[in-house]
Amino acid sequence: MPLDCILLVVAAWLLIGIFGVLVLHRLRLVARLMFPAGGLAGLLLAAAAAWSLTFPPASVILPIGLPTLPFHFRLDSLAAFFLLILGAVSAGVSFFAAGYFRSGEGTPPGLLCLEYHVFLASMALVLLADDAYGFMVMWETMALSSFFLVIANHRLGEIRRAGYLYLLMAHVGAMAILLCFGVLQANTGDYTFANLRAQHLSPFAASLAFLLATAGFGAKGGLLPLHVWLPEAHPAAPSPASALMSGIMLKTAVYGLLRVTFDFLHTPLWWWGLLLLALGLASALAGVVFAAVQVDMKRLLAYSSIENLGLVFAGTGLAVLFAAYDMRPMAALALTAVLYHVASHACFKSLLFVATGAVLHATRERSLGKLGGLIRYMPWVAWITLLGALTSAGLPPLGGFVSEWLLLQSFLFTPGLPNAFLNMLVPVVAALIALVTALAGYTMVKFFGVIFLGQPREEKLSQAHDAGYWERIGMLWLAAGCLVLGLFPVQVLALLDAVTRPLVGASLATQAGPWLLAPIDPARASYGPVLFLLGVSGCVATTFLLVRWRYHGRLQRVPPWNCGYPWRNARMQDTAEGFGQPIRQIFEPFFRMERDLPDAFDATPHYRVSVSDPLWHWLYLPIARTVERLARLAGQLQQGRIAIYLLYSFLTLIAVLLVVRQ
Amino acid sequence: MNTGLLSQLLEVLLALWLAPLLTGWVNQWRAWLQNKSAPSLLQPYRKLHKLFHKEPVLAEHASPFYRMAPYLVFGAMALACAIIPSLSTDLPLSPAADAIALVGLFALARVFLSLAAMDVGTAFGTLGARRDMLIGFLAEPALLMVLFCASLLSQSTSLTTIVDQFAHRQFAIHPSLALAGVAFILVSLAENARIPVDNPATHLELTMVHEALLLEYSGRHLALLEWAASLKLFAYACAGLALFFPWGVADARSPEVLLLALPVLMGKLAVSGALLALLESVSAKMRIFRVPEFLASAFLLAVMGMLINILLGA
Amino acid sequence: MSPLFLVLGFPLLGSMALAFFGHRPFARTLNMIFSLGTLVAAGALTMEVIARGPVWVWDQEFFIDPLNVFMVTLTAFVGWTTSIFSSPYMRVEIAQGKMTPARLRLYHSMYQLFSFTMLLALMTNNLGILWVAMEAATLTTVLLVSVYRSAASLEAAWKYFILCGVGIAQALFGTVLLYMAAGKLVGSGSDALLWTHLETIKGTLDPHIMGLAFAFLFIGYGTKVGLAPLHNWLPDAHAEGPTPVSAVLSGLLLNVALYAILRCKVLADGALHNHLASQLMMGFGLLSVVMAALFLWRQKDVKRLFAYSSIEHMGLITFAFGMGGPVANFAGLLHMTVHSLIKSAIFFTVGHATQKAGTQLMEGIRGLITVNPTVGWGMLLGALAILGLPPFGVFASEFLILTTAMREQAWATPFLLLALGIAFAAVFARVQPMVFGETSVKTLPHPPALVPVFVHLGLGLLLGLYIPPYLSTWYAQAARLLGN
Amino acid sequence: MSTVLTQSINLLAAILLMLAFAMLSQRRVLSLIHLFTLQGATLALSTAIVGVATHQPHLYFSAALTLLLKVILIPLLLHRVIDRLNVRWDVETLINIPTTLLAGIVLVIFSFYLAQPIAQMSLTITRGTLGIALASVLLSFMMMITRSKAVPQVIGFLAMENGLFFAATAATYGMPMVVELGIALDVLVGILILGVFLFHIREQFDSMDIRHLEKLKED
Repeated sequence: MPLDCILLVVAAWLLIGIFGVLVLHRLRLVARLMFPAGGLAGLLLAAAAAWSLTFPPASVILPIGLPTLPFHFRLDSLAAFFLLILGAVSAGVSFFAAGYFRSGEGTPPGLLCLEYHVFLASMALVLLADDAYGFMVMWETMALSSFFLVIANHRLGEIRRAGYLYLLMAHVGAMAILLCFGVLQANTGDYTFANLRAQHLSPFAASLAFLLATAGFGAKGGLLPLHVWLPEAHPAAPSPASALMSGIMLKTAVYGLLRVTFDFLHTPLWWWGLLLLALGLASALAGVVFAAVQVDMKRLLAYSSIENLGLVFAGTGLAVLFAAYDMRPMAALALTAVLYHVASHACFKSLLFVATGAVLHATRERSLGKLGGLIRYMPWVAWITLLGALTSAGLPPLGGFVSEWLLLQSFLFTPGLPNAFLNMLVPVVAALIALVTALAGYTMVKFFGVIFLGQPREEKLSQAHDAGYWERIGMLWLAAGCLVLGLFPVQVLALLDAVTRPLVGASLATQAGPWLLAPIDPARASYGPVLFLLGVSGCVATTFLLVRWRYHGRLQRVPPWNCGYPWRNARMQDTAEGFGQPIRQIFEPFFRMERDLPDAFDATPHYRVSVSDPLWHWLYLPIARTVERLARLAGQLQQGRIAIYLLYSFLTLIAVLLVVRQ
Repeated sequence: MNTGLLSQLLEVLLALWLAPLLTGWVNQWRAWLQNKSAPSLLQPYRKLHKLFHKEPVLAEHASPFYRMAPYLVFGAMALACAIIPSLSTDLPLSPAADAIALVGLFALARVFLSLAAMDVGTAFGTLGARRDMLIGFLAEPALLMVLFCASLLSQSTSLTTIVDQFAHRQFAIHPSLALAGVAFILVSLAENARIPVDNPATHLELTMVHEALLLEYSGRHLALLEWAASLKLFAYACAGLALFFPWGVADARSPEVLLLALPVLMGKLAVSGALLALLESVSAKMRIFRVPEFLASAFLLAVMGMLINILLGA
Repeated sequence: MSPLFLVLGFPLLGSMALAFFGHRPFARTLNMIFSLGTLVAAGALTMEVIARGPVWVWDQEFFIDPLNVFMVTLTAFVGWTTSIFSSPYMRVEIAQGKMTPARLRLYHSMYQLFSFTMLLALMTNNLGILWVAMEAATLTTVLLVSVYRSAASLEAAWKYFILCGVGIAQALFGTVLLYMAAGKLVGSGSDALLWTHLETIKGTLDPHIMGLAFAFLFIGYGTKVGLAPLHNWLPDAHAEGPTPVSAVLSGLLLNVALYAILRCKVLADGALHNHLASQLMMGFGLLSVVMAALFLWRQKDVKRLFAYSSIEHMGLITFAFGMGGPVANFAGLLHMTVHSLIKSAIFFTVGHATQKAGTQLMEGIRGLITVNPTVGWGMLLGALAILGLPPFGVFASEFLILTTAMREQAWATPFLLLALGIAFAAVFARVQPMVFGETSVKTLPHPPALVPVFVHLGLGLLLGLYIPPYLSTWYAQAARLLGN
Repeated sequence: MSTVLTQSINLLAAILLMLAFAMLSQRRVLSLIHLFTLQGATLALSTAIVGVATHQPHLYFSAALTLLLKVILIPLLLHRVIDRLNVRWDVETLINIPTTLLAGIVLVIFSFYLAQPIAQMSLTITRGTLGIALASVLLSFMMMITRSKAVPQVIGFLAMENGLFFAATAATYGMPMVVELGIALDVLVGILILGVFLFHIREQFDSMDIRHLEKLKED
């Protein structure tokens, strides 16, 4: 029943998309009718998914696809959880999009509507797919539709390059996934997930499958070193699309990895967990360090997505580690942390991306160096964004903190592992996670502060307008998600239990009432966000009232002190570059920096610094060069000479005859 | 429960009341150690009172955020003091926030303060915000690691449980805690804007961090922020004392110890305040770019502490 | 009278008629009508085969089974859509002064004759006639490729003629050997070259002779399929001929040549009792895929680019048939179908694009989507489809091929995947700037015929998502005929 | 009687092989055409003899067809072409003829090696001829590789066809009639088209040197 509802929603999305093409250029109709309708469908999807968490898994076979392998769909709790996120978050983004798309965006609005809704539908079907063919079809459709969204504004060469890189990496990743399924089916020739689940592979084959899954899903999830497409593609897309890509699409990678690791492979090995942990932490650290030095607001958020997905993968690694040593409750805790982070990242990252969209529309500016002071012109956007930024920084009492709290808790229990070497890693890993979280705070202060606070760095910023009603609705919905995840972790955990139990076979132990999050035991660790919020707000309110009551509420407004320097202007504020400078200095080995410094006698001094990812130079460019060299060698075989061509035929003939004669 | 509520209330009020005193005490000691004539012990109270009376002067384009931040920072610090078991471990608010949440609370305050400093858009505010966040992103994980050292020993991240265990357990020497203790001192110096990281008594643009953040604040807002800074120092001091010298803290089983706990705490605070002043007097302020190294060593010390904890199986 | 004679009669009649009227304005329509007639007749033939099973006609000289009836339909269909596309294309060519009436007459006449030879090759039961038809197809296409009489087209046609002529000569030698092997059993006479006849006695054919015969046949017809390293004529011929010819070369002729190999492989498998034929096909298929992927990397000319892509796909299909077995054969047939449909659709859009841009060099073709969104989208979707992105049918067949390869020839999968990845990177890097971005192309006076493009793409899409049951049983029957 | 016939077929096969070698090393276009005519005549004769030996009347027809096509029609055409193109006295620069001949000998040995198992089991009177046919096909192939002018290349192509025909008649007593007719038609049309092409090439490139035909390539 919930499955039918969900398939109906998917069909509705597809219909909306097709209808969008029919009214290709009628912007108002598309924006005010199609997108809100898509959003409502998303809400319905979320409701159906939440409802289905209480049902046993249901499946259905549609008579399309390959004749020997029609599309199988199955709705179990893992899929339902991700569908819930998909529905809820996409609803917010769709509402926002209703007010976002304007004319002159390069691609006609109707086409955008089609791409957008096909993207949504394919994501839903990826989560539902229960056979390898259906999964791959949906997976690649998802990549393809989002590719079209990325290059919506295809006139910019930079965007085209981003789109190319994105689709290429997506395709390479998909090949790895396909190979992974090939290993998983263990020569039975049956590619239904039911069969993959039933196979018991040798440790070697299982490891191979796991590695392929890590590569394939890692490429989608921005795992180092396959992350290079992400900071290019996410900023290039229109903001609602970026929001969907960062907020939801990346999560399908997590879904896939969880599906393969916990559902298909029954006995994980400990080093898988270690590998995932290492890769995840590396991505997290690299992501946040790069985020801190970005000067483009959407690139900053894209790198921040790498960081968050890195944390998610690290958590998954920990869950694998626990599962490998058969520490089921611990695995459940780690997995819960992972899923929680997935949910909260989906909320806050979509929120932040749509916020950048609102800023972009109001100012036509993406570069942090040319923004500033927008809180005065766009208060709605600013205050809602603040909530998202604080969540992203992992501050209590919001959603991001809960997941980080759970993650750190699960690390603290790692010393129970029966492997001394792994135990040694715990402090290092926990420290790295703490560092990443703190750096995320740094990045978010930079993000919010430079865009919304201070004085406008450009004249035109004072013309910026606040978001419209649709945009506000969308943003408020997403912000509500951040708040709910932050304040009601106990209730969310109750939902998550239905997801983790089938995967690792254990529930979290005790629950200390509805207001206190205590996944193990209240004496060991507890966190009560509502109480916390009440505490803070109580203190604040009391202080405020006391100050007003005891003293006064007078206020005087004057121009700020100019430090005795009358020619001071808004451009002299600290820039985003400046904000990133300490990070550049401390984490110098991470970057490949090119700097032009002026010398003392320059009449027109210029300072230029460009920071790029050294992985390009270490990994990707050499691969491209190798292929180029091979291609040149191959090209030399074909120099236009007919005699040479005849010689090839002749030699081939001789060779084949020799082979035949043997 | 009643005693719990009582001790909780007592703790908050005590913190609010004692925090400026601790600041004054440290200042006094510093002056003595530097052969200056010391200000009165009550000087901080007078200053706060004066500031509260004054009319705040606000930059004309400052946003509501700017006015909101001092209250929030103050509230956060007050809550921090409330959840650190300084007098008793029987605190009803304590389950709401464990060690990780405490660090999160400090981070929350820091983020708000930094953002507020950026709001006016003068060069100094942003500069201060950047430096403060720089210190923060290294100090916070280090603090967390220090707390984790204790957590590993007590198998809990709940502050009350940790202190409970440390206070009512047979005395044992934990080498990991020694390392963590050193790390904690380094972190506290950085977090509370003390020499060698920052100088609370200077407004020199090349060096100031915390003062740069407050530069545009005045009147009651400044008063709240100053008070919050005192509270922070107080909270750190209490946290350090609770972790490393947990004796004399009351618990639910023996509420009567609460009466004894207060003088014990005052004594411990007096000693640590004097030591802080001594430490500040004997060290020199360092360049801002050496601060990451300073904090990184704190961070590493704390991690080493955890490692030793696991290596020695303690 | 069997519809078979209509299938052959329409194009033959058409070629004669167009030899006289090919330069008239109505010739383009006439061309379409004859092609449509062929398609209708082919449809009728298909109905008959579906209803009554394999059909022998004219003293067993013609033989229709599910394998070739499917290819006959495909050939007739693509032949028809290409004739639709050809009409406005040629109109522009005349307007641009590239085609004179004489050449146009030659073009139209040879187009129909070429259809005739291909259909003859597909439907004949006599391996000798098969050879004759293949050689005739070469001759007609040589004339088609050289129709512009430019230096480059002459060079391409010369190479095509010499290389394919030599290749096809090897095939004749192979046919002679085959005849020799059969003649020892059944005596000489025309029965000895009838495939259905040989098929029944394949187990008793002399393995030595059959080995040699298959080697020659494989090299011979393989040259026409464009298997590396025998492929060198292919990019030149595709690039320098008129685009409709490139479309049918890639979409049909290569298939027909591969069909010839398949028929021979069935016999060789039966006679040799080993996997030699399969191994040869897999080896050359894999080599073609890899080489073509590398060649793709450095292309500048759009038609050469897609010509190499055809080599890649023919390699993949050959590899699939080499693996054999019901699934791989099914996949090979499916891949043949979708490759024909999509590659010809791509060439249709490429034809319009080159006419608009006035050059075949890709750096001169930019931003099609801004000038003519349908052409741009057609090319982009076609390219994505041919690169194996779902939900297009190429993905379905590649999925089946790759999964079968993983099961049976695990060693080959990394090579295949690597080559597919390189091909993706290469082709997409070149197609994307042609489609998107600021434009350099102008609009043309005559609107392009885009219905064929989207019909082909639509069919390709359909085959990726849903293969109708009768089609899949038909494929399955054909796959069974090919054995393992 | 039949041994004489068999021996004469073998003799003609040997002559065919020798002609193939001669063509491989011949520089002059005109001589090449003469050699080709000679090859055609040998082929026609051998076809006729096989017909006599095996009492297969359709081989006479085949022999007549060969005579008409390869001894009269095609050489005539070729003569016309070289006259019109004014290349009658063209001499090609072949490098390293001894090496080419040596390679040719290797090819002959290879062909016999290939044909050996077939010859051993063959029951026909012409058991050795398959190897020779194969050898002459491969030698013509090699000749095409070594030529850089268009006309000699075409002659090489035709010589290869001759080798094939020899294989068809000597090894299998001729193909079915309908096939043979088809092949003959293809060859005829092919040579006509080639002839037309030669003129076009001459027109375009002012030369018959196919080294001008190297513009289409990968770079």
